[in-house]
Amino acid sequence: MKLGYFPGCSLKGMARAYDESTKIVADGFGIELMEIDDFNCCGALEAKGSNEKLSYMLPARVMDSAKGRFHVDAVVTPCNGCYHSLLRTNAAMNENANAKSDVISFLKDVGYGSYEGDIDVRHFLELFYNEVGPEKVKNAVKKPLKGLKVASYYGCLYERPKTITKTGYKSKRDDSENPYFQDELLAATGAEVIKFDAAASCCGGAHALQDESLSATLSATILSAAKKAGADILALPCPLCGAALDIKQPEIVKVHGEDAKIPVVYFTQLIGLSMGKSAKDLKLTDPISNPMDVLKSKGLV
Amino acid sequence: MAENTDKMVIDGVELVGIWKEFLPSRILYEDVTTEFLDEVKKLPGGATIARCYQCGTCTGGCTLPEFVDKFNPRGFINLVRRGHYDILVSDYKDLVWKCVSCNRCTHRCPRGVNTQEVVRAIAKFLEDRKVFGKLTNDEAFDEIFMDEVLTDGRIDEVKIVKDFYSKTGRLKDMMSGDQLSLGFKMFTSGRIKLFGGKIKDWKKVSQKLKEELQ
Amino acid sequence: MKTVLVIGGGVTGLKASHELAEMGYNVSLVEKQDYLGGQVAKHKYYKLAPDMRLVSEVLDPVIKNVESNSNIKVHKHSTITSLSGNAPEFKVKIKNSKGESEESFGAIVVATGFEHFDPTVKQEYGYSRFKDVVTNAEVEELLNPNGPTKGELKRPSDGKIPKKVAIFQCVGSRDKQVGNPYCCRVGCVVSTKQAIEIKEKYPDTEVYVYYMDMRMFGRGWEELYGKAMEEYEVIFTRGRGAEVTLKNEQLSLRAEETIMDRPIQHSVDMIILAAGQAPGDGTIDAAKVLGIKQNEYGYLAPKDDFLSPNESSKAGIFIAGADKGPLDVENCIVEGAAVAAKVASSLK
Amino acid sequence: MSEEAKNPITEKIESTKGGHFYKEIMKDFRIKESLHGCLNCGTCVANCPAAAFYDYSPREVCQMMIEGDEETIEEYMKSKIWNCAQCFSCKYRCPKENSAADIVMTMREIAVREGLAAEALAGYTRIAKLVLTRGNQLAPDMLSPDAFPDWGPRMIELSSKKMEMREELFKGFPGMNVVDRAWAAEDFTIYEMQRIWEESGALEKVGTVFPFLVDIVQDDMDDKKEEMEAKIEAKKAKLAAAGK
Repeated sequence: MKLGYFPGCSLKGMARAYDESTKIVADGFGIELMEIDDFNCCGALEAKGSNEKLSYMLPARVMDSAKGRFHVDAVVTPCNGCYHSLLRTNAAMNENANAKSDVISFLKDVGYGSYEGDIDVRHFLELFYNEVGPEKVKNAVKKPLKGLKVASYYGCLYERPKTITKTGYKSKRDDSENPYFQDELLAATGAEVIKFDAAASCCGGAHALQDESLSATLSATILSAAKKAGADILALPCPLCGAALDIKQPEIVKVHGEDAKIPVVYFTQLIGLSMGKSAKDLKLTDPISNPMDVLKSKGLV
Repeated sequence: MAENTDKMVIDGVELVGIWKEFLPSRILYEDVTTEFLDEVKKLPGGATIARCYQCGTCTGGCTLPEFVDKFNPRGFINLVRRGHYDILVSDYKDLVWKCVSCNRCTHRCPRGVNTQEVVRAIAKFLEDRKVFGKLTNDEAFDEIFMDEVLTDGRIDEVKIVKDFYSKTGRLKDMMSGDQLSLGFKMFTSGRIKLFGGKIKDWKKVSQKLKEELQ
Repeated sequence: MKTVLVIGGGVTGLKASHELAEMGYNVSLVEKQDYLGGQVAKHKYYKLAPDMRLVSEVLDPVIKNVESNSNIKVHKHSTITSLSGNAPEFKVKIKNSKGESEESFGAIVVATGFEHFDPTVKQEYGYSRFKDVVTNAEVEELLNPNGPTKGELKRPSDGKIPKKVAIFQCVGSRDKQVGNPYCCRVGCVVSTKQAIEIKEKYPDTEVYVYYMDMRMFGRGWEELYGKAMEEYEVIFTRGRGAEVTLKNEQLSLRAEETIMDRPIQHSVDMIILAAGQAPGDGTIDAAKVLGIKQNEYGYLAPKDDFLSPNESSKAGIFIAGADKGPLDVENCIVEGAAVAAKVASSLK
Repeated sequence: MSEEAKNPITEKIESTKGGHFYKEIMKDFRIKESLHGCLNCGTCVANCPAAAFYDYSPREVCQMMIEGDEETIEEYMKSKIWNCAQCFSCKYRCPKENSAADIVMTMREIAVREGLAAEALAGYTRIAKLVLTRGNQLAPDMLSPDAFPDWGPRMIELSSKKMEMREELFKGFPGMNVVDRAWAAEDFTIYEMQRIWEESGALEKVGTVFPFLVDIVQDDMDDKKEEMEAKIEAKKAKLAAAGK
């Protein structure tokens, strides 16, 4: 299977660590990712609020490019937001004839191919769980993350809404109400995955700028829930949640106190670490919330 | 309504209570109009609003009621469908915008209402009617974001933040010590890029998309 | 003996007669009116939910099957006056305008059906006080092209097409005050169907349904409810209609919008009362003459609700259809067929 | 009705559900006949004259008693139930033959007993005082511009001539030319009434609602008692003397 890798804007910017660690991990387990290097923004949540058709056209261009120019069988993205936008477009094209014809005529107008809404869209976490799985991760561990207590956080759009993710209908998808893929993968690295009841809550990241106090409250709830549960570190699979929980963390701590202070990393960084990759390559120095201290104290870097 | 809450003493008796109030009627003289419903239906994401049968699954599982009092997606839908525009504006206009798009409502809706997008459409409907009296943060953000997407094809987070702060008149917040040191860290670690990627024929695509947005 | 008496010429009785005749039994069908089809024909039902099928497509074949079958003897304008003997040899006196005659039967099927609840009892709704408050049965007649208005929904007061129509659910059902605490089972779907018919015919007319629960349990009913909301913009308000008054010479209703927790007042041009089902006079008379048990509401009580639903308390007398409790047309036909099978097996 | 023997809703009192107030209410004999489950149809609210003006809903009263949440019940007993006009429209129309008005009646009694009513009834302090001291409920004085500032300038003008108007109106009716009470009851009548208040324990109950008022009134009552009893004694002595 040929996989097209759609990183999305964030991974090329602030979430650079996620991008690079994802590539390292994929490479380490022999997943060949072909980067769709002429991708455009998926439109995130803003496009669908501005113009319905446009919100299908943007992701469709990416998928058309993946299919027509890169000839891949599936598009994989590590970003919850992009995952949502792409799946949403496919769902619309498959269920709504008008949307489909609009998209196709748009692609034709700008001289692109004829994407039909048929490419398989996968989240990197889901793909990694299904194609590699905890067993192989366990076997590949060179430096077990012994003694590291991890809270595994997923974010909203990872398996929601089921109208477009088909959760519960497609066997490969995670459990939407009680996700566990990341838990199992992280447990395989030797880390202790703690029980954490805010795993699928919303971080409010979509309003990180527009409604800072609400967003901070939501994020603080998650961060302090993780800390209260005894976690040393919080792992997640979404750059938007990363922005809300990591980059915004100093501001959150200022308002909501030290309870909300906990290092935040991408799950791929932890898996990479257990594979024996260097903290520098994995960009573990990137997060504002400073995971290096805790990793050092556990003797992991 | 004349409300006399000052206490007074007459005949050695302290007078309190509400027995001298003129009461307005609470009865809604309702003439349901579908005018607003039709309008919301046409907005992006609003089409599924008519499917709602008011079961309350959305509000029951919503992220926000715990944090935002009276946030109620089912209620917003009901007000629009029944044409209670006045109540929507007076009581809820500042709430509809609070939705954080976690999509739990849409995920669980038994009738296939795309609740998150419907709530968004309701917010947009209010915005189109200029009930806020100013540019809302969300509106500003949407505009900046879409402008950036259409022009460059990709998003530069720093540029967006900067534009957002300047558009909402809060540029000086961005110049605070914390923000600057954050920016410095981002920049020195190479996470702020000064150039975007190359996208095939973006000009043409952009042109077409801009036409669509008009 | 291979003769069966079927009492009641509604859809249940017709279906039962036809099935029995096909099996070789001689059937006498007694109907007190001078036409066949029961309430369906009496109120000129027009379309059937949920498929919006024309009633004539269903009723005509059922009647034709009976009238063209030589094994069936139809006694119109007739009633039964007495019963003697026991199964399998009953002697029944049948009375018509010409006089009385006694016949012998091996089995008796009672399919005397229901009657629409008379909403005059619910005085607060002003039925019979306000001309424009009508029942759902009357609306069936209005919507029927062969009806008095040739299919136009004309207001009884001035013959105008109403611009705003309100439909009240649960009139005379789920109501202890009138002694009918049971659900009428068909009101929800009939109202939804009528709302759609009105919207289809007059797209500018607004239709409001005041309900407390929409009990759409039948085949395709829930889907019809969804369709009414999505495609026809019928406005469903959760709150039972409470009273109807006249305000500025217009009908004005009061209800609570229970979802918003507010009382509402609403002026409309016409109010349709979704009157429920009550046991018909025919059912009560038949029970008396035949001496079979009724339940607390007057419907006929089966010997065992689960195990022998079509047998009455008396051996050899069978019951079927809407005389046992509220039922829709579709299931009445099922009942008719079911009772025929039961009769056949008992006469063997 | 056969339900008299057992009502599954009110039987719940036997279970551990609900707090003190809930149990107190459920113990009352009236509840058995006033609550048979609720369809949430809203007929009661649509008919309710109080619901048209206040944030009060008979439907909520029934729901609340079915759910039995102690906190809500307490809140209702303190404020909302006092908006009910006791017109029994809800009972008249309810398809389940419930009677929110009866429930409210019971709740009010218990609220008074349990001392929850003080705030809601505070507005009636003057009336209570007048009843206790003069045997009247209302007096022309009560309708003073001070107490009803929103009644406008005409009110000021009229109330300045109250006495003259009364005298003109009730010429030849002794006892009516007063404005601090509706009419002047006989001293002995007031004395008798006050004895009834005291002996029946009603005064004590009033004290739970208007505690400071009873203190004010008590002195007045004691004076009157002393005075009247002295008079009675004197009369008795006079009668005895005359008899002998």
